Amino acid sequence: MAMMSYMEALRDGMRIAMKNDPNVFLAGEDVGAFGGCFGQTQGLFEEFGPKRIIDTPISETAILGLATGAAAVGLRPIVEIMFVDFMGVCMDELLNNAAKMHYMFGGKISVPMVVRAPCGAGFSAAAQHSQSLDSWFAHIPGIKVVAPGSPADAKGLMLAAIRDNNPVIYLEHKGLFGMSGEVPEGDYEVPLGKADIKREGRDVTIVTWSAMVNKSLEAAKLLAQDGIEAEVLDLRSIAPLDTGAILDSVARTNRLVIVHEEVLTAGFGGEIAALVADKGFDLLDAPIKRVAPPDTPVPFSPVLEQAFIPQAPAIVAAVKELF
Amino acid sequence: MAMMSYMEALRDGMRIAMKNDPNVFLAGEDVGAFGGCFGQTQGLFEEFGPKRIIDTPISETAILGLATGAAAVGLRPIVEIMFVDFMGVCMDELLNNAAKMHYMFGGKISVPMVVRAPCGAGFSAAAQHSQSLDSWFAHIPGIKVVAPGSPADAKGLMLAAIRDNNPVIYLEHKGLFGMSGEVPEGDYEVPLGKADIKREGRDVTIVTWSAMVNKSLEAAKLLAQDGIEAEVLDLRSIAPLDTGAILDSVARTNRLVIVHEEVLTAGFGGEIAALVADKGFDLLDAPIKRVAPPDTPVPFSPVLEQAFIPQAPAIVAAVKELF
Amino acid sequence: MKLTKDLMLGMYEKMLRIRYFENKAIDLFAAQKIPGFVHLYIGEEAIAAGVCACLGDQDYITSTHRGHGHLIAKGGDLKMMMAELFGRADGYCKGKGGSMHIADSNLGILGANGIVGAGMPIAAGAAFACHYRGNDAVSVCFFGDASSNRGTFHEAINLAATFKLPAIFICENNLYGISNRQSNHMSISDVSDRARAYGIPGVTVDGNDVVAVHEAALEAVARARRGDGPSLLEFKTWRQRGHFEGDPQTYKDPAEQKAWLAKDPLPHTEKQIIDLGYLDKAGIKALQKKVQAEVEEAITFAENSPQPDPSDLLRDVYAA
Amino acid sequence: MKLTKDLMLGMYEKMLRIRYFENKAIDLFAAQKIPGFVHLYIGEEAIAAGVCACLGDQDYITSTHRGHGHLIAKGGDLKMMMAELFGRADGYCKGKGGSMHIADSNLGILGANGIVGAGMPIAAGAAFACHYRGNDAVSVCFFGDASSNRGTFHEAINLAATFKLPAIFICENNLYGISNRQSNHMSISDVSDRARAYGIPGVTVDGNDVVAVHEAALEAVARARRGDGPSLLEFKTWRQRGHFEGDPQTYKDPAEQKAWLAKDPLPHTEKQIIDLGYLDKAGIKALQKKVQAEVEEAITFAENSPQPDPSDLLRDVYAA
Ligand SMILES: Cc1ncc(C[n+]2csc(CCOP(=O)(O)OP(=O)(O)O)c2C)c(N)n1
Ligand SMILES: Cc1ncc(C[n+]2csc(CCOP(=O)(O)OP(=O)(O)O)c2C)c(N)n1
Ligand SMILES: [Mg+2]
Ligand SMILES: [Mg+2]
Repeated sequence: MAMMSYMEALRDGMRIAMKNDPNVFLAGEDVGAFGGCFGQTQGLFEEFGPKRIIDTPISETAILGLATGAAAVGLRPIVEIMFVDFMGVCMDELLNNAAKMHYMFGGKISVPMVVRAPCGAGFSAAAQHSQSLDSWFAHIPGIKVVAPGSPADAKGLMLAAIRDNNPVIYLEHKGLFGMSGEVPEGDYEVPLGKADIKREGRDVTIVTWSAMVNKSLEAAKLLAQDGIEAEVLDLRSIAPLDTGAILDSVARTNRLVIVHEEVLTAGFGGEIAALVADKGFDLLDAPIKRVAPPDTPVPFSPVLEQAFIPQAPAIVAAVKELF
Repeated sequence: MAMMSYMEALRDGMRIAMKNDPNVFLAGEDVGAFGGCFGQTQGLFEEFGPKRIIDTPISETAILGLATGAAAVGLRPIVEIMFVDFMGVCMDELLNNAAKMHYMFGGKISVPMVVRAPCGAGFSAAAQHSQSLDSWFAHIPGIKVVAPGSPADAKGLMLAAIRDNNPVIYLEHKGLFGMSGEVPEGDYEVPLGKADIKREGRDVTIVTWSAMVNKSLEAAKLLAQDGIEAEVLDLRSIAPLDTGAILDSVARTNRLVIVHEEVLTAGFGGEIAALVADKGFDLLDAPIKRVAPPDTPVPFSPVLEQAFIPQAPAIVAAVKELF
Repeated sequence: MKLTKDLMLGMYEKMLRIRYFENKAIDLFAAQKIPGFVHLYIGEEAIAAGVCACLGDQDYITSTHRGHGHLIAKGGDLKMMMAELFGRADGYCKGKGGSMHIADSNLGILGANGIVGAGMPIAAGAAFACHYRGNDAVSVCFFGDASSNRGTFHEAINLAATFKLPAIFICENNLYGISNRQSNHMSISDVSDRARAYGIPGVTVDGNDVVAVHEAALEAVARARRGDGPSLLEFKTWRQRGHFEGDPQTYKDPAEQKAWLAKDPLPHTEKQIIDLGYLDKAGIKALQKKVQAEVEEAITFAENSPQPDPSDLLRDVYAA
Repeated sequence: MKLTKDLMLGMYEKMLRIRYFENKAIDLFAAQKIPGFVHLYIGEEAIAAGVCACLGDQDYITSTHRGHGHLIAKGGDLKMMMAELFGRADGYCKGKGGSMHIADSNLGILGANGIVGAGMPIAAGAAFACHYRGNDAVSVCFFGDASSNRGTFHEAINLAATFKLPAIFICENNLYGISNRQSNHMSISDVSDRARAYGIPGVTVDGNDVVAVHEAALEAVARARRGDGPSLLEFKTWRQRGHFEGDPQTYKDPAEQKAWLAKDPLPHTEKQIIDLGYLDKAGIKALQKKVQAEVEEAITFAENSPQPDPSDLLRDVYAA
């Protein structure tokens, strides 16, 4: 174990995968000597050189196509889209080709690629540089979607994503880059599609992922002071979804609150609520609550942005409505 | 009242709006003399001429930009994207500009535009020409989303959409183009955000929209034979969502089944289930069921495609699980 | 330059295979044995045949919605293709893809594509892989005149040019995007003029003359294999049929259609072969018979192939 | 051509306003009074000033992430701009937009834009509206060298050229996209070479000489107003600061930076004004003082403007 930041951990995952497999390369805007918009790729250019760490033109459609074409013929690209907000620029390449080629072609071509996309609000980066679009990706059959909420998961999910034989969207939260934590040394994978109980509790299940894991743990502490023991289930992957873990936890707590940073309507919280309202209906002692930002673009003003992002007190309040 | 097809009805809506407002124009690929890929715009070129019925290059990003820029300075564009599957090509223009300009700019610029996009499966058009992406649009604050399921709604929603001061996605289902029904003459609007009870029933609420309305009515007939009276609630708009109508109906029936043509996971059905599992929890006597295609791309083979699309018997089966 | 007998006959046979395959597709679509959309390549065969004669199995192509010709020219199996058009279990994609979505990884065919312009960045990606591996394989991207207005054209060629990738971008200019005349979708007459925007060679060639096509392609492919980067080749041609089967083609001028039918690439190639003394009329007939038979076999194969099982719906969404 | 005194002083004053506004923004960002990203235009002022001097309020512009200069040159209010950079309630966007998202519909400013290349199709749309209305207004689109690699560049210019829309596409070539040198993001040295792909005029001009900029823009704007369609103008310039405030700029060659600082457009313009006898040194100083005072006022206005109320979060999502 070593103390590392979330950013160092995901970089370490990339470094290990690149060392072990010459087919892995990284391409994106300013990922080379500049080290990435937030510093995620610092040092990789020096270590692996311009052949494997590639600065691209500002051409997200070409970047996704580069990954799709290279992966379809056997390489293992990692591409960075500087902000997940920009995925709209290259959504067609993901939706209609990368995600569907394996199926459309009868299973004869596979597309092992990772798309890294920084997401999330909190920096007054405003409406076009602060979004979370998790549920969009989860709605595309043929791809996998991971959203680590801790340094250890950031590294293990990165290694698993790079080695998966399908397109994987790796959602790295800008607000977590500086988070530090214990990270296992060397090579290990966190399996895609396995949730993790970040805090055990008997009274209510909080299902969450990415930056909202910390917010939920913060809320759980506050709740404990009032004698409510919340279980915090970190999905880590939203596709595949660990439905078993969700239902098992609700079976123990009989109460469910879902917390995410995507805007509420048609966010992935709806999918989780629907799952439990069907398969777990008889387990429930209370309504299912969702805590998420309102249906607005992300505002620039820090005052407004803080009102936009779900905070621990709002999670506490939602939980208390269930008792 | 006159008998008209769904396609004639939506065309009639465009024609009336264009006659009454010189700021309304239509642009898209082959919408001119050719009359549109499915014939939707037949006759409009002859009636309004090349100034207002505009054939564009194959440039979906430019088409959405054309609409956004023209709308931002006071025109009322209708643009056609030949298949909703292609929205990935121009999603950025919708997500990051058209939808957000009003908010980002403090309410000082508005963007009154309609994006018409044929959706849906059933023609062996395969994975890139058969999708439904309803929930993606519903997840974008700042736009409205309509999905008519009948000729009368097709016309009234078209007129309301064109006159709305926000970007509106108009999802026209390819499988309904030939559906005929009674359509009021002349100028009328179906308000955005108002659901419609297409069939009354006391035993179960089926919430649906677009092509699944007919499938649900078919299922309701079959259920009636077994003494189950299903209420079929046609949302017509998914954004804004008529939450009141959904909760009122469930308050009467105490049972809910949601039917849509989008793939199940992260489809808009999750949002509806989440709404009721929260605000309507105490109204429910049974789990909430969703009937939707599995999480696969749309297959080409007619045999597989029929297995993909939700059919009446599957709806019947889902309802019966609740009794 | 005088092309060898093997080369000429090889290209001609490919052209025949495409033409006969698609002539049958017309009837089979009309007879509703082929579901969905069918976009025919009839009249443009010289391009696929002339270009793919420069390529080996290690080389890649990306194709379009009008893909039968490219696939057949790159060596695609007629039986599996026809079975796929029928949507049968023995088709290239087990019935999941259809006419617009056929690929063959063993032949470097990265797929027909239903999204106009989507093949361009994918072709750049395959070219990147050749470059990354340091072998001398190349990647060829076919697309139409109207598709050259997609942003993907710009981004993919700029990327390939900047990285000097071994890619060849091939515009099949048949003067229309569905009903939209070139003069109404761009303001230049030669798509090859766009090469200048990337500092790469751009040439315009008669796309109905397989010899001219092949010579232009040879040069571009050699350049790419040398590591000198991409080229943009424009081949002027004509779509003899509608955009898709069922298109009434009211937008076409009958006189122009007639003039282009007179420039049909097949008789033209036959004449070249006879003039070169490679075959006499009888030899041509024999070759035609042979290819006809192949196509008939493919149809029989497709007819006899079972429908997919509904349970296949859930297979192959994810790779293991 | 000899520009009038009013014109020269007007452009110079705009340049001063941009420079002083941004010099203050540097300190205010460092002092954390301005949150978020700040991309400065310092060194490129001659382009916005020279171009916008051809435009009236009825004309439209689309801007970029580096938008302060365009907005000020088009007449943007310094007070409301600074208040917006502060995120305050009296800002142009009531604090919802910030530096990257300022618009002014009364001045035809269709917004700075955080999405590289997104302004291009929007500018084409505004140009279409001018064309549709048959007035002689024009639409000007500013963008950077690296943004010209986005598909939107291709699609928007092709559309504008095909429809002969009154648009002027203005590339501010400062040789970098963030850290990425032009030679590493495209394979040509003059972005104006891309005009050929659309059959429109393309010229490259010194972007640090406001007179040269203005003359080139005048011709393109006149052409657009005449109904002869779009032009592509490339202005070579240099970003004196980092890509955004906080960028260490390790990718720049200090010698090159020094050489470009010597070509700073402001002193150059001052010299032109003095040589033309329009002002003496004292007159220049007086003008500078006046603009300094304006900027100070703007800052005071911003400082005194209230924070938005949290309840504003839910306002203005939809237009009534
Ligand atoms: C992104 C996208 N836009 C539109 C279409 C619909 N479409 C299919 S083919 C076609 C015309 C293509 O014309 P061209 O590129 O000249 O090729 P051709 O059909 O003439 O061979 C169009 C508009 C599509 N499939 N994808
Ligand atoms: C679609 C998109 N891709 C990437 C970015 C991140 N980004 C912002 S500015 C910039 C560089 C733009 O360079 P250029 O167009 O030359 O303009 P300059 O900054 O030099 O003025 C990049 C990559 C973005 N905002 N939008
Ligand atoms: Mg064509
Ligand atoms: Mg630049």
